[in-house]
Amino acid sequence: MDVERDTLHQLYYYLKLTRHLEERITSLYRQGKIVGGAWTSNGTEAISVGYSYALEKDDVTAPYFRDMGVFLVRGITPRRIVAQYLGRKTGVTGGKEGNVHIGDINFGCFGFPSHLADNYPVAAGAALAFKIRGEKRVAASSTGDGGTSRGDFHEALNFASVLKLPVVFFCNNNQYAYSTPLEKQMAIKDVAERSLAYAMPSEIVDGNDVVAVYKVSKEAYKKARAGEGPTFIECKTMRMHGHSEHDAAKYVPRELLEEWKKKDPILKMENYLLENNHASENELKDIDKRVHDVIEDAEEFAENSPYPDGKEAVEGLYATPIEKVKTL
Amino acid sequence: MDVERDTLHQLYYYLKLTRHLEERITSLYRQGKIVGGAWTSNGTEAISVGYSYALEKDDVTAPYFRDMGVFLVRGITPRRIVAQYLGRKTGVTGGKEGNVHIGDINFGCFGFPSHLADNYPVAAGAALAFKIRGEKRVAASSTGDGGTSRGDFHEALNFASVLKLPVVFFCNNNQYAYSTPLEKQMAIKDVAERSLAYAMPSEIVDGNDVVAVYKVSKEAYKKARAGEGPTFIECKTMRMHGHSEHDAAKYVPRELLEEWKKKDPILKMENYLLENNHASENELKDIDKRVHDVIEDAEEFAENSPYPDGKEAVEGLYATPIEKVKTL
Amino acid sequence: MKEITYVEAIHQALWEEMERDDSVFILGEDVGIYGGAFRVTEGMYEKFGELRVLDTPLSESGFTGAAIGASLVGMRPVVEMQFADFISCAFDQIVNVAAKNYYRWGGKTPIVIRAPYGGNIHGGAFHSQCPEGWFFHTPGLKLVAPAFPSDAKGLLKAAIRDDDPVIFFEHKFLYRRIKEEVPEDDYVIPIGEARIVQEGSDISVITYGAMVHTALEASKNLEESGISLEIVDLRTLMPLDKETVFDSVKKTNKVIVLYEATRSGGVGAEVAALISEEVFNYLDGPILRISAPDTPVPYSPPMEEYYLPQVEDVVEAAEKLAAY
Amino acid sequence: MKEITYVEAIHQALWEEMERDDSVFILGEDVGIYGGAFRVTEGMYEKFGELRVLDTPLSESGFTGAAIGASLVGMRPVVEMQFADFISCAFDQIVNVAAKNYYRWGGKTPIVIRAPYGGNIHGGAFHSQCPEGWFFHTPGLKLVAPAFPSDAKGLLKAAIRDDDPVIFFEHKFLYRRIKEEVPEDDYVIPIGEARIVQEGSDISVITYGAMVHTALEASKNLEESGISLEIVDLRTLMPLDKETVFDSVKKTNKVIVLYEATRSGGVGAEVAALISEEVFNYLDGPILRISAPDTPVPYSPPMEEYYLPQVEDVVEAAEKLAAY
Ligand SMILES: Cc1ncc(C[n+]2csc(CCOP(=O)(O)OP(=O)(O)O)c2C)c(N)n1
Ligand SMILES: Cc1ncc(C[n+]2csc(CCOP(=O)(O)OP(=O)(O)O)c2C)c(N)n1
Ligand SMILES: [Mg+2]
Ligand SMILES: [Mg+2]
Repeated sequence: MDVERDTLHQLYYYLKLTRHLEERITSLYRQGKIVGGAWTSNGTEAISVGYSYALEKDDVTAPYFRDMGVFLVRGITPRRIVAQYLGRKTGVTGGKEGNVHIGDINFGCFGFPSHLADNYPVAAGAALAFKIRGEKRVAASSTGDGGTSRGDFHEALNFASVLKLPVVFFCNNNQYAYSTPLEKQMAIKDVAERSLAYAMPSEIVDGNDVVAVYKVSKEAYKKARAGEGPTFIECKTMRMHGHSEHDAAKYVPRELLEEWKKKDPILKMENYLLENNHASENELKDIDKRVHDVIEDAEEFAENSPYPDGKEAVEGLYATPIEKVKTL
Repeated sequence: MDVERDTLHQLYYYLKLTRHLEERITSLYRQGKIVGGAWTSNGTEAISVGYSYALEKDDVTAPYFRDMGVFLVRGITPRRIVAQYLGRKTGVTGGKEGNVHIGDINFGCFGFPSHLADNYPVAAGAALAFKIRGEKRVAASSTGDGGTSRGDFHEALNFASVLKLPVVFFCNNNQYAYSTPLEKQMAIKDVAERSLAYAMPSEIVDGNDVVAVYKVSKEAYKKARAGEGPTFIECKTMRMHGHSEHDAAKYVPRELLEEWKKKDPILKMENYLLENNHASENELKDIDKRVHDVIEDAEEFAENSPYPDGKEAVEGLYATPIEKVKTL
Repeated sequence: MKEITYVEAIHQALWEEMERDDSVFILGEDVGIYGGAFRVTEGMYEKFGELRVLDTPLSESGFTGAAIGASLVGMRPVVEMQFADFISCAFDQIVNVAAKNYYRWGGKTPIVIRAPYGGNIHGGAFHSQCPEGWFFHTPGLKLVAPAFPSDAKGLLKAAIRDDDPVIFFEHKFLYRRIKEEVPEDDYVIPIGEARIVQEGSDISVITYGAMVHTALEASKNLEESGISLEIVDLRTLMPLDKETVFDSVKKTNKVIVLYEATRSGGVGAEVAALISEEVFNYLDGPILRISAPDTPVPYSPPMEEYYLPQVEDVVEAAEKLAAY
Repeated sequence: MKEITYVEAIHQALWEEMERDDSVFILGEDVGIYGGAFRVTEGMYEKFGELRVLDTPLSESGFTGAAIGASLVGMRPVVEMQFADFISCAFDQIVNVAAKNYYRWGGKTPIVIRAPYGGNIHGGAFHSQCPEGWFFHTPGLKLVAPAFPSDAKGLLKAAIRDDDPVIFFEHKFLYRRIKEEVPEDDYVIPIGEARIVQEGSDISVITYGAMVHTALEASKNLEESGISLEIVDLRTLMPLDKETVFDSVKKTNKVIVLYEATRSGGVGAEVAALISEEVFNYLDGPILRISAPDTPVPYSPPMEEYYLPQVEDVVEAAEKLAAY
């Protein structure tokens, strides 16, 4: 599959945007401006960017919390995202939710429920709807290596496979679930082996190679759209920070981090673009500049945004409010 | 593995006891004497009898509802079982529970919670206890083909495999879950393929061959006891009745039943014993007589047993009652 | 109007909604070829096809999650739990995903979960539970629990058309035991409205589900002693129609809360708490509660009878309260 | 006696019980090498080894079920939920297996589930929940929810030694925010006993968990206006110490039920219902409830503040009730 120059530039843009936006969030966290927790997808951005960029506009995603790239690629603006982190009214959820617990149906992004793997059956259900209605749309969902140990993972993959649903499941295998290394999480070598239990085709891809992730996703979506059923895609990568900002991750061997540092997805993409003449130094600089400006703007916007009113807490429980009875 | 003559006779005895006890229960059900539902393991008795007879006294079982053979082999008497079905005080649970929702820790039988596959993690936990305490005991658990689609199945097998626990999981693959045939339950051909997701060794065995089930179980227990970890054993069979007594199972092709009728586990065992001179006609007759007598006695006992007092309903909620506060 | 059973009313509502709106579909264990463990979906597989009457693998969490996902892209799935008891396996998807979607991020989740619940069928601890209390304590859900065929039909239609997740508690004991004339045309009973099923002057009995019929029988038995019960059938549990409850209390000044679920916490406790908080001044006596005790549902008939609220329990409580 | 924090008290209780009894072991996500998300099990992996401080795969239902199985053969497992919110994933095992084992078939299930719960930490809908109400409505469980370090230590020991499944609700907000002198030796606070943490004469505030501290602060603020609060800390939620609650009501004749969980159903509703049923005659006014509203827990600080019961809410309610 040949990937167009423009697409490559966009992939690079979103990689950078994801990295720098999350870095900015981390620094806001350190300044005590983010009242709740903060996680980043640092070092694993190629996964969320690659798989979401390969989707069509009409498709839907049911992401997890290391999927910042998905929200950005789908079109949720950095302004709304930073405002979300700061608990402002202009944030994606108007202050109702924090950090990456985002969802916006207008961009085909389902909300992320903290409970890992909960979004897997939800994605399968969206795919079921597409199948029932005969629409050529697909659903994509992801979770961590740890998330694949949950029952909902099993029930979703089984369901999707029996019904040959147009859904693609991704696993961000960053080798740790909080402090728990892969070998305490599963007895298999590759997470992809999990898919054997469902006779579901699987792929293993270098999760630090955004172009590879993009390509393998695109192929899987194509099959799904053609009625050939679901695919499970394991993206191998490494979590380069602690589980969250307050975790120093002492349990991770330093050498492992050293080794993976060299495989940084942004570095890799930069080299790929330059070496193959897919981009010039200047073009990359321009992109960096754009990223920088967008983030500056987002932070300013968010910091100047108002907090919601306290009593908005009791609004919007029901989509169909019951006139007769005020519950609150 | 050579199986001793006495063991073969016992296997035959329990096969017959299970079959005829359940037939008696069915007839009591038809007479309206059983107030709740009634299920049988008809045609699949070799599984529960085989895997439980291969256990040692100290081992434990976490069965499911087509495991009548387990209760009998472990030593729960037909008297108490029939009384259980009739809701009598002398039943296994004193009337608190009905039918096959039996459990008695004195015989190493955990109660069966209706929720399919719930007992899989429970069995893994008993095995974990054995491992922590360095005891050479094993746990066995079983569920139906349908039960393997549940999340608890996944979480249990993954847990057991990661921790190399001395537990053996059985699947009574009788090709239907209520009205749902295998191909609507899973996309794989053999249920045993599920175990690939856990790097767990598996076996497929003729579930109608009690000696085969016995042998394969014995081997798996041996490995488990030796610290070599869990095994998953798929027992292929066919559900010969409806899901329960009120289900005519019109959704099952008649030819399938015809075909499997010829493979009846009792017929198979009879032929095996006689053809190999492991038993004489007379010996088998004696066993049949014993079975008949035990069941007659059990029914009489049960029918003559008193009902519990209504107010026993509110007794025995807690193992450590709280003196100060009467909750009820 | 034709007399139909409670279960037929549910069947009718489903059928009509499936015909009316292509986005309605049914999923669950054995709902297709078999027509459902309680035959609620009989004939629908043949009529609407296997994708709209979908037999699922045995995976409550999986297919409930799938219903949620389908609803997020515009479908109106109706999930059948084979028994309400098995809803515990889908608990997380219901309370954390479905219930919170709209509040958290505006995700509309118009699913209906049908939960055949309740005892008196000698089903034991795993086929008799009344799990509504768990969901009553979960903001974001709507809960309905009809006692009559006509309400069952109208409320199920309302539930399907509602844009929020609704759990439809249908009482197994009532399925084939009560009949009623039910309009054959399309009608909706609004969610959130209780109904006075019997006017009375001395004591308000606040109840729902199968217990409505227990209350009605008790009321007959009390005619002799001249005690007049006003029976309020909540019909919708969440959101609760406080107005109708309070109006009744203001009129009778005495209250019995009658429910089949276990005693502590749950709907019955809330009804009592609401009354003691908001219309305390109208009370002429303690708020009595009649419920199942705090144990699992026992199997043996004498025990189950002792366990479940009986007509005599209501009669006794009413006499006590009347004399207060 | 040394002053220690609430979280240290829990750590101590666990450590001492692990030393005292070989059958006690800990399992959950990241409890081993990492020492737990809230550092409750710090140092235990090194001391007691990887099998007794067991890092599990990410599978709440699986490891809770495993704890149940281990307990059935004589162990006393202590399960850690990383956040109480994730207990929903183990719901079925808790309510249908653990809670019903003993009643159904005599299976003793001495497990403890530690559930770090509660809000006020800007955790949003999935890291702030108070799920005790679900389990309160589930017969067969015992529930404790200490408000002080000394109670936390004594109750956790009692929970571990108890032969029934106990959910230990430890309030995250209190972990490092309160200190108290706690006996260094072995002691047990019996399950099932409430405690009057402050005697008073005008109004009984029935509460538990972090709200005990809210009540205490409100009480100080009310000194000026001369309103005296009696504060009852339930400590154990199930079984509930009705006697202590009723005695307090009989003394003050006025009641505020204060809880952090959502309003409808649950523990707070039951307390109100019990009082209105059993000591109605002693009441000189409505039973007021102060709680979170019926919504998920919002994230943004002004919203979360509005959502959670505040000291001023208690003051206001007390003034209103005193004037009644
Ligand atoms: C069901 C559930 N249990 C516990 C948690 C708490 N938790 C949040 S992230 C995490 C580790 C996740 O590991 P993994 O799935 O590998 O994703 P990663 O963080 O490595 O991307 C845990 C245990 C959760 N979110 N959901
Ligand atoms: C979690 C759960 N959901 C639904 C049921 C209702 N139910 C009882 S048996 C059954 C079918 C079981 O099929 P299978 O696991 O293949 O066992 P079999 O009956 O064929 O032995 C169903 C759906 C249940 N017991 N547990
Ligand atoms: Mg990971
Ligand atoms: Mg089967």
